[in-house]
Amino acid sequence: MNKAFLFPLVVVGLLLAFPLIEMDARDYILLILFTLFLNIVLAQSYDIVGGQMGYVNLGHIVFFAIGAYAFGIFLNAQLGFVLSLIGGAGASVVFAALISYPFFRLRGAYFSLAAFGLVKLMEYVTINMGALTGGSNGLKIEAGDRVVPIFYLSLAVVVAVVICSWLIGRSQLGLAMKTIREDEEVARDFGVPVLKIKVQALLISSFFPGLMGGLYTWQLQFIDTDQVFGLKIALTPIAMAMLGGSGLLIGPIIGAVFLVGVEELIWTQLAQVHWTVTLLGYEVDIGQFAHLRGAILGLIIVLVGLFMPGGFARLPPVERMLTRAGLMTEDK
Amino acid sequence: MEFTTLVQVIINGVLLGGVYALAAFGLSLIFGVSGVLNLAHGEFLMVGGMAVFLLFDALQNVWYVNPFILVAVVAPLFFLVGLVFEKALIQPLTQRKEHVRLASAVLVTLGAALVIEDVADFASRGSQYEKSVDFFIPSLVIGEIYLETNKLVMFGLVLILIVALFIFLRFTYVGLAVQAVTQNRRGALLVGVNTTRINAIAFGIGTALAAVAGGFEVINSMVAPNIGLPLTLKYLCIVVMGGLGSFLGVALGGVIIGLGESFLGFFYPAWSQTVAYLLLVTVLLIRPKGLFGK
Amino acid sequence: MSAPLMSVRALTVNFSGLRALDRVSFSVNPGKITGIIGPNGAGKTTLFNVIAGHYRPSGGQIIFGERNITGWKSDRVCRLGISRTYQHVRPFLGLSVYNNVKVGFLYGHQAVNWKQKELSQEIASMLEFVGLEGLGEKRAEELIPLNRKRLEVARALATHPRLLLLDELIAGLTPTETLSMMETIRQINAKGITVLMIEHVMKAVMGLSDKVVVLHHGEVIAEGSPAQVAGDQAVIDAYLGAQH
Amino acid sequence: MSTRNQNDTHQFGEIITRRKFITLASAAAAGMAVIPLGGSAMAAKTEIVIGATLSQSGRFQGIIRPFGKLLQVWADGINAKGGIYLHKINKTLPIRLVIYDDQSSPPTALKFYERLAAVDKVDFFMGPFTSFITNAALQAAVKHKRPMFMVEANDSAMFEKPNRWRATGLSPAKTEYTRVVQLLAKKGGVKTFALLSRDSLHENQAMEGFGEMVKKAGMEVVYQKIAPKDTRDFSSIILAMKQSKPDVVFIEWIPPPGNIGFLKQARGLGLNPKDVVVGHAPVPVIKALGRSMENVLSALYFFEGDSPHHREFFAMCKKAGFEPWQYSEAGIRYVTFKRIEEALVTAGSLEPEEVRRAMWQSNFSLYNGDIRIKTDKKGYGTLHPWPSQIKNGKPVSLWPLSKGVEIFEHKNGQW
Repeated sequence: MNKAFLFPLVVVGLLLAFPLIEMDARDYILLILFTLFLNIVLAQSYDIVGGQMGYVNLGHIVFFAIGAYAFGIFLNAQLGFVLSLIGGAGASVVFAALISYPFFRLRGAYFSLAAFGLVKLMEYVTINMGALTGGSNGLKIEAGDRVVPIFYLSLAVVVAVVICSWLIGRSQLGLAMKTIREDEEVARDFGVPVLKIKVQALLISSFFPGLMGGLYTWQLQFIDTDQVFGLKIALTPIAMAMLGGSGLLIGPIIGAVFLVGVEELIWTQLAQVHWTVTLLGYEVDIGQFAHLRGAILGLIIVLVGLFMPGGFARLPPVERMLTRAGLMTEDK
Repeated sequence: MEFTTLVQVIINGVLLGGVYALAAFGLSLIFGVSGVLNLAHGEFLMVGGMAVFLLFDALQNVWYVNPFILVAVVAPLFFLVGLVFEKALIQPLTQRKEHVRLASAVLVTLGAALVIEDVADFASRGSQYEKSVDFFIPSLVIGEIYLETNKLVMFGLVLILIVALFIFLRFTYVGLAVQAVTQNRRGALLVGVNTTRINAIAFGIGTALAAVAGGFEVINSMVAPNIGLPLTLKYLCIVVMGGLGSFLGVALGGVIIGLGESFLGFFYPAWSQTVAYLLLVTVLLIRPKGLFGK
Repeated sequence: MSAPLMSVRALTVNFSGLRALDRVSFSVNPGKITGIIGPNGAGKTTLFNVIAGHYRPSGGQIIFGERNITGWKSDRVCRLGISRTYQHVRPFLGLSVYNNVKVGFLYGHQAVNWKQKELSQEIASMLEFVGLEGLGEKRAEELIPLNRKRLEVARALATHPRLLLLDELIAGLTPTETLSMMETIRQINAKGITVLMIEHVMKAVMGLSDKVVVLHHGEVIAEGSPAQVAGDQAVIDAYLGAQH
Repeated sequence: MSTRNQNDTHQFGEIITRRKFITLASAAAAGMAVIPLGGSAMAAKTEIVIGATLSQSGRFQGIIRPFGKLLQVWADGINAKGGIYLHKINKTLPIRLVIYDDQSSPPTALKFYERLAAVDKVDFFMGPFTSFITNAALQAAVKHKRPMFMVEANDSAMFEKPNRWRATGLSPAKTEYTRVVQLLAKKGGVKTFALLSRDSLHENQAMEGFGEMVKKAGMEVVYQKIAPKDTRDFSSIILAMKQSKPDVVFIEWIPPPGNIGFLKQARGLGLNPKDVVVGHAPVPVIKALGRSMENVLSALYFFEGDSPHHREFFAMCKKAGFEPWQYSEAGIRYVTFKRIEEALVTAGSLEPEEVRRAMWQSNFSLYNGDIRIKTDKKGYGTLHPWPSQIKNGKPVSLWPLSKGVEIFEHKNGQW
């Protein structure tokens, strides 16, 4: 048990100390880490419903978007930062409560698609409610330099979502969610109050993206619907969770670290390299192929879907390594 | 609203809905047979449109080809593309447990969509980002009502394709097998249907239909690398609204959304693009399995 | 003779025009084993699914104890004391054997606040009872078919049922396995749990049941002790008809 | 990608060996990402580092893709003369550019501007494309106190609050089509206008401004609507427009999905106004409509002429591999280059505060004095696009106004 806590504690400790280091690139790294935290929170909270309960919620980003907008609206109404942040998350949970009953009448692909449609629906509703949201003019809040506080706050949300997800995994609620994933009809036959469990899971999973949405607005200070409802933003965290290992606590984290890491470390760097080769008489600059990162990202996602349905974390060697480090939480 | 205006709005909506239904048919066929939501469907539409554009552009100075003929040339190629795509990416998933298959299919087809979009984006660097062919036949004018000839031809082709598809599904062995698999996969397997082959054929047909729709887009409007996912989503709305696997539902869903967009476009254009998603959610909440779902 | 534990009265189920059950009536006596037999397609599994609350019957009533449970949702039926196994076994494949049983304990009956330690002991003894000792940490999908059936029994028993519905538990087992499973059913019954079982294996039904109900084309054509039923002309016709 | 000056080209231009590449890549993978490849010390300045992001992928690549090359052409031109003379430190310093791809996304842009400031230590920021992305990028400028010339961001949302670190060359979005309206008013013969914009910050403001100017000029707006960004079928909008009987139809839509669909369908559905104004008509639009584009009005960020500035601008575009009208926003870039050069020369040093002040005080003229480039109190510039009309598949500029009115022909519904 000690071993299992040691590693995360060390990581969080190092992250806590990092902003204290004096270096030029500090804020740049903090921004990358913020992107990472954002994705971990979205992927991890998605996985509460998507991985533990088996409902592939393609509309998870809506909670984030509602959090982002509600935070901005509350902040501009002079509610103060803390209240606005809580209000943003609250709005997201309320929205989850509103949609939970009707949406959970749907199963499997129908649920996923209706949720996916909800992303676009809410995007247009947001645009057309200009009086509240600023419509396509965007929502703007007071400017300021917030890189460091944002970093700590988002780290706190990451820790919270991971702990929450871990507790759920060990709880009676978590067991019920897993039975729903395995076979909803049988779960019900054995007394699991299916609807109640599903609603609880959705409410929990909507809280964290709501919080993170507020932080995102606070950070970017000027948001529009493209940024918070965009289809790629909607789908990447889900891909991350599946990539790392859906249903495992460590899975979404691995997925997010991997994708954000690949993006930052390899492509940003490779794009700076001018490695010219002569190919069939043409001068080809290899560096420009760094612009194909979207394709390579896609390819990785395809390969995982094809060959590793359990994600990286369930690959036997990785699994052994994680088990040795005590990071492989039970999901049976 | 005057009567002629009403007629014109309805005609616009139906013509639009016909083209929607065409692409959505492909998606519905694929889902019905393989149980896979193909998130790359819109990308095939986009690439199909690009193929028509590239052929048109390359031939333009040699001899002027009617782009509709190019659509007919491109469609069979995309049948093959669909076969290969299915063989390589979808077939390995079919044996998995349902919720795993759903998740894996999302991953695989989404990944494929990203790859296709990004490669198209990258390939557009040397040329133009939006692609559209210059092709126009004067419209038919009856009184105050304008019938765009391009769209009429498209609608006619859509009808022919749909009838052909219907005949194929009703009267050929492969077609009957496709229906059998759609209705009951295990049962079809038990009576000796080669489901692997049927899957591939359904994917081929679906992809070819997407490419045809892409050709229409390039004639009537334009295609660009980033149009794929939003279109996929709209077609998914149509398919799900009609009821997964129901062909009648798709045709009706397409026309309903076409009409909805047409009417709102006339009065409140700002809401016109919301129709599909609003209807999707509303219909599912009232009938959780779509209009014609079983 | 005491009042029946469950009585089914004129139960009718229609599936889009097709009548799957037609005014089925019979009763299950407390503490006994009741068998249901009938040719394929007679509506046996449909009967179970209606009792368990999968679908609402088109007509008729199900009375359990004092209560009319017609149309209850399956989770409520389970908590009231009716539990089941499936013809095609359906354990939670991705969960451990231990957790499969745990679900039954936690959700399957009313208001028991388990202490963690007590619960583990209960689960362990339950696994031992059905013959799965030492397999608790395995995933259900790693079990052989026989053990999957045992797991289903354990999960059903974990809900502390008053009535246990067994759907073709014995079908497909080897003769030795059959004997051991029959023994298990007897032991369950000996604990005071009423059993209602669908079975094709005549030897088992006749050997275990106190009473047998025969379904044919959705109708009850005979009801009585095994010996009575075996001699019933309608039953013989039904089976012969089914075989030809 | 990064573009680099000629001095650097000598180092980087030679083929990097495979091993070197692998070492680089693995070093990067090992977490060295943050350490700049050619770290510039804070000590004695040897070059002027200018940083920017360009949308080289994503939605906006179609409009601004070749500007990376254009930037390089500009920098090379200056460096060929040895660089820019900074009188306060009495040195002539070459320019080095550092450019990243912001993928048409604000958070990505913010991250890269932060990197440009902290890691690449640029002296001067060139802004990205669109207000949303610029606003995100501006945070880095303010925090690190580096002047930012906002190349393409002129929406009022950016200018509500004063901010000393930014200025732009463009006039407010609402006044974007001043000269087009002027031309139409002067030519006469049109009275009623139908306006449509894509639902987004910039397009909406430009359309609103267009409508206001039309009314001020004594003409009438009979249809004004906003259409959602994904609209591909315009049939019903066109029908409604048609019923309002406009003389002029104006569509403001930054592609894609573009205004191609609108124009094609307008042609098919018999919307035949006296004039059609297409706010953005890049090559794909002209190509897609073919002969139907004849006499369609549009706007260009330059006009034909023969001043030294004209000659320089045309030569730069040629070197970058395109004709100016193919990427009309090149004109904005050119003004930007001139403003930056002027600011640096005036400041005479690389002290951010001095460069910033010089950027704001800028006041000189371009194109034979046709535009005076200066900054108003809010930070707006004075650049409006000039009207043009498509003739034989190519925009012909309708400027100066007197000459423009002569060349200008009404479209008269001839598709």
